Parts: sequence; structure tokens; C-alpha cells
Amino acid sequence: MSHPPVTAQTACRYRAFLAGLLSILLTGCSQTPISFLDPQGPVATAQRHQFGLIIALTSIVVLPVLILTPWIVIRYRYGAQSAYRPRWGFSKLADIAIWGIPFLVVVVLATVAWRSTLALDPYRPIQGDQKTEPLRVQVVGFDWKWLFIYPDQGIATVNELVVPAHRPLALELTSASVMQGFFIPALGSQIDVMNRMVTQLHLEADHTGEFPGKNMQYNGKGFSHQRFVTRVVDEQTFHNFVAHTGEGGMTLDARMFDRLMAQNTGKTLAQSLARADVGSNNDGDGKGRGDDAGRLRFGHLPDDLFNDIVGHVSPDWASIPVASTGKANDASSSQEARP
Amino acid sequence: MNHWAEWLLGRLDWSALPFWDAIVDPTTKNIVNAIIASGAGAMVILGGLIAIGVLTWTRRWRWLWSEWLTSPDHKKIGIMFIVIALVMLARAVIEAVFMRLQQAVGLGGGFLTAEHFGQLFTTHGTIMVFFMAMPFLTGIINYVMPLQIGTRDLSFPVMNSVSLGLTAAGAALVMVSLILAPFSTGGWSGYPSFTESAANPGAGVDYWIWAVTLSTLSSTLTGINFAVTIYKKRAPGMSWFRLPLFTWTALCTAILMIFGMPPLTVATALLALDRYLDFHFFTADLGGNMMNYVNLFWAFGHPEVYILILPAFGIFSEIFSTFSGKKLYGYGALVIATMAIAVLSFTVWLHHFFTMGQSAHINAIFGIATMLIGIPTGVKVYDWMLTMFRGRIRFAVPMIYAVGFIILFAIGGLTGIILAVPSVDYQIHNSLFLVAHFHNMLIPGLLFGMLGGTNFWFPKAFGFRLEERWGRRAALCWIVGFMLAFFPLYALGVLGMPRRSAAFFEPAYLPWTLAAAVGALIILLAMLLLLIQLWVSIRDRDTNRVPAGDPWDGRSLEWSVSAPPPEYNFPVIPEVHSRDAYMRQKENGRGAHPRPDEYTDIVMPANSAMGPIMAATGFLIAFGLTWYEWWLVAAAGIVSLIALVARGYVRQRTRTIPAQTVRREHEAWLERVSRIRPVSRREEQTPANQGLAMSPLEGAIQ
Amino acid sequence: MSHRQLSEQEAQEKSSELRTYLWGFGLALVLTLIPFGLAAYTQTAARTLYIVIAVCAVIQVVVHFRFFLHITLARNKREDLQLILFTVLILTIMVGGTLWILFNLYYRMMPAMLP
Amino acid sequence: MTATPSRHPGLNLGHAHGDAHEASEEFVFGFWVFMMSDLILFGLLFATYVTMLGGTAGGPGPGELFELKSAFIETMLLLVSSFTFGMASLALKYRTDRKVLVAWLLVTLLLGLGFLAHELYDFHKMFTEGGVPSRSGFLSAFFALVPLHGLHVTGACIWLIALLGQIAVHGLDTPTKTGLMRLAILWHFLDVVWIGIFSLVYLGGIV
Ligand code: HEA
Ligand code: HEA
Ligand code: CUA
Ligand SMILES: [Cu+2]
Repeated sequence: MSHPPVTAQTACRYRAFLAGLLSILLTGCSQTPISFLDPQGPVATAQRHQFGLIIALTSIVVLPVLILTPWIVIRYRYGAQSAYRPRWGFSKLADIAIWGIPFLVVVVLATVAWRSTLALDPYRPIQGDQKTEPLRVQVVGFDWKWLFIYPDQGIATVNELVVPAHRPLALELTSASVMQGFFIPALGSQIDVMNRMVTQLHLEADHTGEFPGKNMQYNGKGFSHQRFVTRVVDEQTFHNFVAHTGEGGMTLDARMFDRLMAQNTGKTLAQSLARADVGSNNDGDGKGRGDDAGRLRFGHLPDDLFNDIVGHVSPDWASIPVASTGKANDASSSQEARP
Repeated sequence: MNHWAEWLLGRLDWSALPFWDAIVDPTTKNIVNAIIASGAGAMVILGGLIAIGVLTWTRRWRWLWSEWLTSPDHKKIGIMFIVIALVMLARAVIEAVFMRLQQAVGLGGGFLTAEHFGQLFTTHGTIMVFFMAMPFLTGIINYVMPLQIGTRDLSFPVMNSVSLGLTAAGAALVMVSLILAPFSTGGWSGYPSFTESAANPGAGVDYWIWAVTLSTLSSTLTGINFAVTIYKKRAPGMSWFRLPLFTWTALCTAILMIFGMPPLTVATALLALDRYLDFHFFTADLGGNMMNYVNLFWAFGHPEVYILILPAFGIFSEIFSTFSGKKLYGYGALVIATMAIAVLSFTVWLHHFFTMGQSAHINAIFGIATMLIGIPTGVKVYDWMLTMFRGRIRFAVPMIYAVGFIILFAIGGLTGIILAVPSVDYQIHNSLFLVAHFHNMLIPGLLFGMLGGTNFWFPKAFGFRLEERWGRRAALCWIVGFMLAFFPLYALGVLGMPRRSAAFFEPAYLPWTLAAAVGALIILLAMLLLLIQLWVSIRDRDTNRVPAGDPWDGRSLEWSVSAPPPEYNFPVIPEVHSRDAYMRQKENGRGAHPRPDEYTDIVMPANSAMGPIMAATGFLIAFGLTWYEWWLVAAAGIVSLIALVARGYVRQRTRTIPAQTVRREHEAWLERVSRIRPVSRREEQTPANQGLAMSPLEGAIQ
Repeated sequence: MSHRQLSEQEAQEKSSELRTYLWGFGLALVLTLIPFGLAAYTQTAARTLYIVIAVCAVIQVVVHFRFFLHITLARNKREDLQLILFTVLILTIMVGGTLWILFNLYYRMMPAMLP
Repeated sequence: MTATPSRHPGLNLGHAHGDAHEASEEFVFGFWVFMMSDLILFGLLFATYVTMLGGTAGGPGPGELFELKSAFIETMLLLVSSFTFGMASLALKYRTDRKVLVAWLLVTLLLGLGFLAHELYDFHKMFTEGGVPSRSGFLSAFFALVPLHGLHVTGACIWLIALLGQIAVHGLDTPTKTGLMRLAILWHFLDVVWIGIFSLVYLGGIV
């Protein structure tokens, strides 16, 4: 199960109310789910729940401060006629309360935190309905774009993560550059990606749609442009996407890899490819979500590219199917299906 | 010729000028940024020139040297620390406002280049923490703590002056980076491998490394100095459980400095080894890994945030009890809570990198350890509320800051607890929610503390009260401006906006960033009001003098001496018989200012040039290292070594003030005090208040 | 005049202090020689050896503090002992925590770094 | 009953030294605090060293580079120097003339310099065998930890020379006495750190 245990019923209603209010307040004017307050998967849903719960629990000890302080300040102001006890400095009862109640609250908070943290460990696979195998995707953070490799499908994309709904996602992540943070707020947790290291992240999407993804760890000039789109589609569309990309996608050869390794944003990369007449298979509308997202799709790539990047080994370029190398790079994107 | 220039200047060349980019690549954006950057550089030069000009014009160089720079007097050193803090603050605040403006128009771009924005948040964070907050709190402790424990100076007065020098050198280095640019863009936490030479070969990161290193050295020495002083130099009878609470927090702060600074020293030193000597600690290849750095940095970073907040807690404790006309509630609990916070703060550092990928158990354990800190902190908050309870609360400026603090800090604590839950932190880590959290602790906590403390002790240090009305206006603007500037960031954070973003692409963020910009402008206004307050106060200083030294009916020993205090603080070292020593003295028969039976010669530390020498050589070494001017490093290094060795040969280390002089000065002051009319608390803010409080109970009750 | 006029008591103290140094030196020597001898000249199993090295090192540190630095459990002034114990506490937290965290991270994301 | 109640922790001058004894209270305690801060620094470098053990990156590891005998000789040099400094402390405390004191100090200095020379020779040998810090993370960690100790010893030697100079110029007055007290603490402390290095780095590395 992916939902963490729900504690008190009342707290639950409270957080539902709170979360609802917050999401209306915060995301009212945006149609795309950009935040976990408008969750699109089990992890984000659980996080929204926990967020509300923690606020509710902590409020037990924080609200009294917010309420009583103004009251005390007004009641005992200089000039008011309330009691004055300049030498009063200790009360056993009060001391028990101010140590005891926060302590109890922390005990409850600690229990909640312990269980939710173990339940939402990013390394922990999500058990969807048992029939579907998780979809494996390998993520590489470059300066300043994301490469998504689908090892079982033999395809790869840049700045566009296409996944089927209702199927658990098992991500393996690394960085080809400095440390970065991989994050799709509407789906769930973020995780750091680091050079020579492999971290893992498990997510699942409940609804189709387009959700923004981003880098959270500052890595230089292009940082705020290092965004990608997560497109959650139905199973059939996903199959089409895989098939079309496999046929019509570009080839990720050594030259292309150098371009990826260079410091550029997805957008400038796509532009430079177009200029160099390599042909980009950017979607026709170019502007995915109001800006040039710089998406690329690759149908041919070397085997085991991800592990070679992790191990700082030169990829096995020879393993790319020879037949397609020549022509694929000028294949235009027109034939590609857009779900 | 060229060869010589290279030898002399290292890698310093034309491209270090702040407007170079605009010359090489004159795009509109580059030109705008060049104008801003050069303006800042010009301000630094101008400021320096004006200072030099004024000193020369008024022939104050000798005075500056012998009365201030070489003085071992803890009061003067404290004031100089605060002056550094204020100068650096001016810069960091302007940077903050620029960042808020950038994000207000940041939908799709903004007016600053990404590079420039990177330098802004890095210098803002670095300055605020290392060159604003640390000098400010060090200055206040320096000034107040020896007076509170009834001693004449710190244990190591010359080392104190060296600490000041090192901080000044670091601050100067950061300022110079405005003229010979650029500074690092790696944030105040400077994570590699972004800050390794592979990704960032320029001088920026090196500026950062050496500035921070100078500051940590200074703080380590300061910590040792404070701790030894509190251990060894308390007045007779001042037992541990009679220490004023501010001194307790100063002690815990000192301990945190002693044990919390080494991890940062190690982290920056290893980073420097990587960058200068091709070591491989944090590089991605050859067996290094940057996780070590992250771990070390936060092993420092978390204790650091409590270094920043504990002195403020101490100040608020004094303010709450003084302005409630009441004994502190739960002294024992407050002491225990302070110590608990200090010790616990060493056990939670991992909460800054919950998302790095370690096992859920580790995350959960550190998360829970973090929440535990909420308990002692909560106890403190409630103790302060109970201190006000059944008191007579006077809304002097310090008290407005204190009340604003207690409410806003509770909110910041709440968001801290949210961040401490790892599974939730996975959502809001490195978002603006985090930025809102820590400003929520730093501004109402640390900054209000420093401002409250300044308003509280200013009359002690300078002999006249700060003006009340402008002070109130400023305080209110602070509170309102803070809320408007930072509460929207919570919303932006849960909406997923990353920190350190020069630009964003979600229209949904726009209303919030606009609101925050307005808030920042109100804060700027508050800052302006503070300046007006200061100006008005100086203008009207003669009506607001408090020569008797006790304007607020204070409770601890610093209020028992004149304002400003004599250089030896106490003509005769007081004997302490209880907590709230001075209040007790006032309540007892002998009166507020008993005449001492006899005077003795007073031995004070002699002036020493070690501080300025260390400042100069420290700066030159750091500058040389930054720009690869090895001759400069060697020369300055040798000079500082010689100075250190030579200092050992100096035997003229003290100066004696004859008992006669002490008697004359003190008797004259007592004479003056005897002619002053004691005032009740009702007249606290009127010119009638000359620093003599009416017998406590009569005075406090209307 | 080589010796200052030592009182009876001082003379006693002096010889007892001298004994302290000699004891310390002797113990330190033995505690160095044991692990060194075992490591250099015997084929002791690695595990045992690690334990012997660690135990000898810890005892030797205590010996140095006790016999060379004169840190004792005496009641009159305890700041030194408190200070050292507090340092040990902080060291344990920082060093222990660092090792725990980093080896866990290695285990989870870069097994090559595990020894 | 302890004969002379000490004014301050650890090493002591004794009442006979009047002024200097009083003055050393703050100095010595302050120096202790500094030593403890320094100890944290070393502790963290030890921790870093251990975490970098796996980072040899195909380069030489501890087994190939370290020479136990040579490390043992260094250990002995330091240990003996600790003892001789102890003798110097005794001479300071119980004698009025300087000859014995200075003699012990000189012996200590020689031992310290001998240690440094030997260590440098070791590093030199490691360098020629390809054991340079830029080769791997492991070697970086080694060359941060061990030479830092060496730098401390260098500093202590310089200080010792400076103090000998002070004795020559000013005699055994209060500042030189308190200086010697502090240097004694530093010297013994450096020996303690070396125990860690010898055990963890050398013995542990070779096992
Ligand atoms: C003490 C610490 C401190 C303080 C006070 C502040 C104050 C402010 N900060 Fe800062 N900030 C940091 C520490 C601090 N900050 C740190 C550590 C970072 C992270 C850097 C990084 O990412 O690496 C950061 C980052 C940061 C960012 C970058 C956010 C991002 O990453 O996207 C922004 C953006 O707007 C910002 C804004 C502000 C603003 C508007 C204020 C304003 O509140 C400032 C207003 C202050 C004043 C106006 C001063 C008041 C005047 C006095 C106290 C003197 C008067 C005294 C007398 C007269 C006696 N801060
Ligand atoms: C003065 C500075 C200061 C202070 C006092 C605090 C106090 C706290 N901080 Fe904060 N923190 C920072 C400054 C500060 N912090 C900075 C600068 C950063 C970011 C650095 C960077 O990344 O650049 C940061 C980051 C930070 C993180 C990392 C988040 C992330 O990177 O994702 C976390 C996570 O746990 C955290 C938690 C806490 C907690 C739990 C407290 C607690 O101490 C708060 C305790 C207070 C209360 C809880 C309120 C009062 C109590 C009551 C009214 C009643 C009792 C309450 C309970 C029992 C719950 N802080
Ligand atoms: Cu950082 Cu793995
Ligand atoms: Cu923290």
C-alpha cells in the first residue's frame, strides 16, 4: 500500500479541509497541476495528507502562542488594573504543562514521521495492481537538461518524460554534471542526482495530463531553464509513442552525446540542432507549455548508455544499429504521433 | 614585461572589472547588469574615499589608531564589530531587494542575468550569515557580557582584537569582490562539485572560500575567548545559577562556536586543496565524492543557525523581564532549555539533505531528533509568555520587537517542524518554502533580537536613549514588511518554485512574487525609518541623556554603572549575592549606588597593534590566494608569522590606572547621580528619565 | 645553585611527579610495542589485530592524558575533565554520524566506495 | 589530599611560582579549549580518511605505500620527545636555574625536528612511488590528515624556538612560564593525535 496509515479521523477531516482550502487558494488560477496540493499520484497524495496532519498536530502547541500572547500583552499592559506579581517566577503546574504537552506532541509527530518516512522512502517500489511491471526509466541530469532513457524500449528523450498512467515508475538517476535535484511536484518526492552515483525514485501517476518537472539544486546559469514535461498518457498512446520514437527518433551518437554534455539548455540545444540542419523532432507546436521546452527524441542509442555515464566510460557507439545511423538524424518529427 | 605582470598580478586582468561583460558582449541585459554592478563597485570605492577624506580632514587618523583600532577594550571592540555588521548589512539588504525585484518580474526572464543573480544570493547569504549576523551578535556579547558578569575585560583582550581583525579582513575581501569581480555563484553553502575548478575555475569560489575561512577563524577564537571569560572571570558570588540569562546564552553560543566551526574549516580547507593542489575529495573522478562535503558543511551549518539564534533568545529574555517589571519566569528551565538546544543542535544536521538518498531509517531518526529541539524551544517561548503574565508590560521599542518575535517565531518554528518530517521535506526541500522558513527564523529571531538589543543597550553604550516614536514606526514596518515579504514565499514553495531561481515560467507564481516585492520595499522603508530614528536620536541627544545609567529599571549588573561606562567598567568589582544582582541591590538598604569603602589600582591591558596587523596580513594572504599572487601570500605570511613571534617578546602588556584617578572619576559621577531625580516607569520615555529608577516597586506600579 | 630550596613536601611531590612521567612513558611504550609487534612480526588474524590495535590505542590515549597531561578525577577542579568528556561526546556524534551516513550513502548509491 | 591544590586543570606550575601560577589559570584553560576545538578538526579528518578508504581509484592503497617500520620510528621519536618535554616541565616547576630546563627543551626540539625530517623523507618516498595526492581520493585524504599533524609539529617547533629565545632575552618570567605550560600541552596533545594516526592509518592500513 502506498498510503501511509491514517491516524485520527478528525485530524483527517481537518487536513482535508485545510488542503482543499490551500489548493483552491494557491492553484486556483492554474489549470496544470504544478504542486502536490493538486496531487496526481499516490505519493503526492500521501504527502499532501501528511502536510496537513503535521500542521494540525503542531498547531496544538503553536496556536496557543498566537492566541495567548496578544491576550497577555493587552491584559497586563502598563496602565491596566490586572494583578501584578513581580516576584512570581515559578509554578509547578505550568512547568509540567509546558514541558509535558510539547513532549507528547513530539511523540505523536515522531510516530507519524517515522511511519510516513518509511512508507515514502523513494527507494521503495510502489506496488500498483500486481499485474503491471513497473516501467523502468533511467534519468541523466545534464547541464541544463534532462535525458530519459527507456532501457527496455531502447529509446530515449530529452526534457520530456512520457509515461503511462496507473503503472508504477521505477527511476534510476544520475548526473553527468554537478549535483542536481530531480522533481515532479504533482507526482511526488524529489531526489538528488549525483555524478558517478545512482539514486532511485519510485512514483506513479493516477491521471493523464502534463505535469511540469524541474531541477531543484542550483547548478549554474541555465538552472531555471532546466525544466521538463511529464506527459502521463494512457497505455495505448504510450505504445504508440514508443513505436514512433523507435522508428523515427534521432540517433544518439557520439556527436550528439557531445552536444548533450555541453552546457546548454534544451531549448538552445534544439535550436542549434535545427541550425546545424541535423533536424530536431521537436513537436510541431514547439511551445509545449508556453515556452520552448527543447524536447528531443532518440530512437537509436548505444546499449547500456546509463551505466557508461555513471562509470565515466566511453559509451559503446558501435552497438548502435548501423542501418539507421545515417538517415535517422534528418528524419523530421512530422510522422511522430502526439497523443 | 608581460612575464612580470603575470608574476605580480597572478590571474588578475581586465576581465575582473565589473563592466567587462558589457564591453565584450554588449547586449541590453549585460549593459543593465554592468551598470548595476559598476554602481555597486563605485559605491564601495566612494565609501572608502569618503571615509579616508573625513578622517584626514578632521585629523583623526591617530585618534582612530590609538583609541579604536589598537584598543583591547571589549566595549570598543564590540562597537567595531557592530559597525562592520552594519556596513555589510547595507550591502546585503540592497542585494535582497534586488533579488525580490528580479523575482517580481522574473516570469520568463527578469532584468538580471542568471550569473548576476547567482552572485546576489551567494553574497547575500554569505554576508548575512558570516559578516552581518556573526559580527553583530559577537559585538553585542562583547559589549554586554563582561558588564553582566562583573569583570573588566575578556580573558584575552588582544586575541579579541585579532578576532575583530580577521572578521574585518573577510568582510573587506567580500567588498573588494565588487570591484574586482566576480564572487562565487555557489550559494552560501558552496556545494561542490559545482564549486570545483572543473565547473568553476574562476576566482569567485576562491573569494568565497577565503572570506569564509577568515570568518570561521575569527569565530573560533571569539568562542574560546567568551567561554574562558565566563568560566574564569565572574565577579565574586556570581555562581552559575546567578548568571543573567543573556550570559548563559552567550556561553552556549561560545561552546557552539568552539565545536561547530571546525567542520566548516575542514570542509572549506578540503575544497581549497581540491582547487589549488588538485586533490580529489569532492571531485567526481578519481575516488572523490561531494557527499562528504555536504555532510561536513551541515555538521557546521546546523549548529551555526543556533549560534545565530541563541544570543537573540538571551536578549529577549532580558527584555521580557525588564519591560514586564518582573522576575524571569522559570530561570532554571530556561537555562536547561538553552543547554539542551545547544547539545541537540549537534545531532540533527542531516535534515538539510534528506533528499540525498540515504536510508529511510536514517532520515526518520534525524527528523525526529530535529523535532525534539521543538520541546526546549517551546519551553522558552512559554516561559517568556509566563514572564509577561501578571506583569506590567511597557511597550518600549525593544518590547515591540520582542512581542513581534514571539508570534512570528512560533510560525517559523511550525514550518521548521514541517521541514523536519522527511516525507514532507521531499516535496518542499530547496523550494521557496525553505527560504521562507529560514528568513522567518532569522529576521524575527536574530534580526529583531539584534534590533531590540540595540535599542535596549544603546543608552548604556552611548549615554542617551534612542528616539521612541520613530523607533516604533520602524518596528511596526519591520513586522508588517516581514510578513508581506516572506509569507508569500511559503505559498510559492508549496507550489514548487525552486530557491535560487533567476526566472520562472508559471504564471501562477506571479501574484505571490509581486506581493513579496512590496513586502521587501516595506522592509526597505523600515530600514529608512531606522536611519531616521538614529538621526533624530543623535540630534536630540542632549534631552535624552541617561548619565545615571539605568533608564529601564534594569536587573543585571550592567545597569549599575554609568552610561557610558568607564573603561574599567567597575571602579570596584561588585559582590553578587543573588540572581538579578542589581535589582536586589536596588531593593536592599544600601541603595542603587553604594559608595565603595576603598579604591585600588586597576590594571588594564595595554594597546596592541596585533589586531590591525592580523587584519592586514589576513586580507593580503586571502587576496593573494584568490588571484594567484604567490609573492603576496608569501610576504604577508612571513610578516604575520614574525608578528606572532615578536608578540611573545613584548613585556609591556598592561597599563595601570592609579586608585586616585578611579576615586576622582567615580566620586564625581556619584555626585552627579545624587542630583538626579529618580523617575517612575510612567516617565520612562520623557526627558525626565536620566537613568535613575525609582525604588522598584513604587516605580513599576503606577 | 641548581636546586631551588624545596620543602619536604615539594621534594616528595617532585619525585612522585617524576614517577608519573616514567610510568606514563613505560606504559605508552608497551602499548605501542604490542600492536606493532603483532602487526609486523606475526600472522595474527586481521580481526583480532584490529581489536588489539583499537584497544591499545584507546588505553594509550588515556595514559597520555593521565600521566603526561595530568588529567585526573580529582574533585577540586573538574573543568578539564568536563571539557574533555564533552569533546568526546561531540566527537562521537560527529564522527559516528559521518561514518554512518556516508557508508549508508555509499551502500545505496555508489557501492564502489565501500571498502 | 593533593599536596598543591591546582588552580587550573591538568599540568600545573605550583604555588611556588606565584604570579605565573595565577596567570596560567586562564591561559592554560583557554589553551585546553583551543586544543579541544582542534581535536574536533582532527577527528573529522580521521572520519574523512576512513570514508575515503574505498576511493583509491585503481591507484596504490595503504598496503603498497606505507612502511610500518618507518612509522614506528616516528612514533618512538614523538613518544620520547613527549617524555623529555615532561622532564622539562619538571625542571620548570622545581628548579630555579635554566640550564637543565633548556637542555631538556633542546633535546625535545631535536626529537621533534627528527620526526619532521623522517616524515618528510617518508612522503618523498611515497611520491616517488606514485603516491601523490592528486592520484586518488584516498591519497588526498592521507595527505590532508598526516601532513596536518606534521604542520602542527612544525608550528610547535617554531614556538619552542621562540620560547627559547624569550628565555634568553627575558629569563623565566611569567610570560615565558605560561608559554611553556601551553606548549607542553600542545606537545603532548600532538602525541595523542599521532597515536590515532599510527594506529588507524599505519597499523590499520597494513593489516
Ligand atoms: C541573517 C540572515 C539573513 C537576513 C537578515 C536576510 C534578510 C533578507 N533576505 Fe535573505 N538569505 C539568507 C540570510 C538572510 N537574509 C541566506 C542564508 C540565504 C540563502 C543564500 C543561498 O541561497 O545560498 C538568503 C537568500 C535570500 C534570497 C534568495 C532566495 C532564493 O534562493 O531564491 C532572497 C530573495 O529575495 C532573500 C531576501 C531577503 C530579504 C528581502 C531580506 C530582508 O529582510 C533584509 C532586510 C534587512 C534589513 C533592512 C536590515 C535591517 C537593518 C538593521 C538591522 C540595521 C539597523 C540597526 C541600527 C540602526 C542599530 N534572501
Ligand atoms: C536562526 C536560524 C534558524 C532556526 C532557529 C531554525 C530552527 C529550526 N529549523 Fe531551520 N533552517 C535555518 C535557520 C534556522 N532554523 C536555515 C538558515 C536553513 C536553511 C539553510 C539553507 O539550506 O540554505 C534551515 C533549514 C531547515 C531545515 C532543512 C530543510 C531543507 O533543506 O529541506 C529543516 C528541516 O528539518 C529545519 C528545521 C528547523 C527546526 C525544526 C527548527 C526548530 O529549532 C524550531 C523550534 C521552534 C518551534 C517549534 C516554535 C516554538 C515552539 C512552540 C511554540 C511549542 C512547541 C512546539 C512543538 C513541540 C512542535 N530548518
Ligand atoms: Cu551524493 Cu550520492
Ligand atoms: Cu538545520
